[in-house]
Amino acid sequence: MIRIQTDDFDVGAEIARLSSGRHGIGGVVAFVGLVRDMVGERPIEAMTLEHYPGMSEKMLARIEAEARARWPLEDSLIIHRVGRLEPGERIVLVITASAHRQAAFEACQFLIDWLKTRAPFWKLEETDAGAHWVAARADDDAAAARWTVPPGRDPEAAE
Amino acid sequence: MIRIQTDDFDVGAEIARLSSGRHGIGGVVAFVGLVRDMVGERPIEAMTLEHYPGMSEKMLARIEAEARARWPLEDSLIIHRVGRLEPGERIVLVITASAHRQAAFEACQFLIDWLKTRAPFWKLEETDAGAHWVAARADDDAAAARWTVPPGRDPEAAE
Amino acid sequence: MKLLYFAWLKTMTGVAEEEVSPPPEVTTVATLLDWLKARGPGFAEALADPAAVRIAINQEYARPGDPVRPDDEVALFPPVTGG
Amino acid sequence: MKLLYFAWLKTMTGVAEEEVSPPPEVTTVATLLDWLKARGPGFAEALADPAAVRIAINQEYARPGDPVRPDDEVALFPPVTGG
Repeated sequence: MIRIQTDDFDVGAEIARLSSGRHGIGGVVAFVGLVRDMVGERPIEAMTLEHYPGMSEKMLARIEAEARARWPLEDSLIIHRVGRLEPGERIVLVITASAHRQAAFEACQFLIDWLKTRAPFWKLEETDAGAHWVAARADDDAAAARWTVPPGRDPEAAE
Repeated sequence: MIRIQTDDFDVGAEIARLSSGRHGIGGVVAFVGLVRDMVGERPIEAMTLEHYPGMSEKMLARIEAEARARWPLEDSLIIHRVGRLEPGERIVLVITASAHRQAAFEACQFLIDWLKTRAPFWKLEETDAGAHWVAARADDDAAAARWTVPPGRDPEAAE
Repeated sequence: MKLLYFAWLKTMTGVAEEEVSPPPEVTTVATLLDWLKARGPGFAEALADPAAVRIAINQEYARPGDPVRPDDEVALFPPVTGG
Repeated sequence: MKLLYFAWLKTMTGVAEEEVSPPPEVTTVATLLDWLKARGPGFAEALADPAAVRIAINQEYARPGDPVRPDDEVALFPPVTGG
């Protein structure tokens, strides 16, 4: 399941909802992304997450479907917040559940790696030197590139 | 921090406690291990976790210290339950927090892989055919072996 | 044709969303970008480095040679930075 | 010397914890195991396959050649299966 929302989410409740009554699940992996207070040497006052409504939902759903096709997951969840967030606030939640932990770990990393390079969200950081759009990170591209895709199955055909 | 307890734990509360007010944390990874309802073809009625009091705390603390030495973690937590647990119940929680997600993912996997092969806990499964001690899994050994250790730094000197 | 701009492409062009009717020679992503660049300094600057701009046609990532049609929704945005 | 048994080593020997005074020739893990095996069929069976038994001396994993001393706490258990 995927959700894009301005409201915060409850990590424990989401893990419980996803795993409750499903006793084939042996391992759940959750990733929570948080707003940090510094970018390099400069303190961040806040961050605004913008997205492309319609395409962002579509890409998250496709990334999730890809993970479900690659790993034997019992369930999965992606929640991404949009709007203005302050340091320490939660931005994103990815949960994967599987019979065995290895599949859950790999699928969770895959989901956040691909989300970070393919889902149309952008961060505007506010610092004492003004607001600026965050630049894409080369190491995020490298992380996503680990998950080699068979030809014709890449959800982002252009890259 | 490490805890061994019979009581259940609250995953959301533990993640919040570990990350609250620490705005250098950009990513938190949590692993929750659950009691499954089947072992092969046979339904499990319950599972009893036994441990070696004293040594289990010592090994968990040492495994955690090793992870903190290898990865730049802002914080970490291991909770392992003991006693009788039914399918769907939580057994173990591992949380890692770091500025960047890669360190948090790797350290979390390292912790659960090493815990599963080095911390003195044992599972007694109850099925309709009686109770039996779970055998160690070769794939757990293989998972732990991924984290190659420099000579003289292995926390389990005998293996 | 509906155009959408996100992040600094929106800031630099000053446009979030617009309806345009490009001339008949605009048949691909590449020719659309060339036409847009000629619309003014904000557009020229925003689209100066094609490698810094991602294009989606009807919410699917597209390449420079992909065709664009009058009823398409075309979005222009920088590499994504969510998560 | 204090001996502790866990999991099926406890079940098969019928002992969870005991105080023993091995003879002077018991100086290592290996000689301790040989002495224990001679104590009865439960012990002989439980310790038949040395590869299936883990030993900790004073809560540290130990090897067959490691020394054991009269005031040690020696634990015998199968490969661990927690997590």
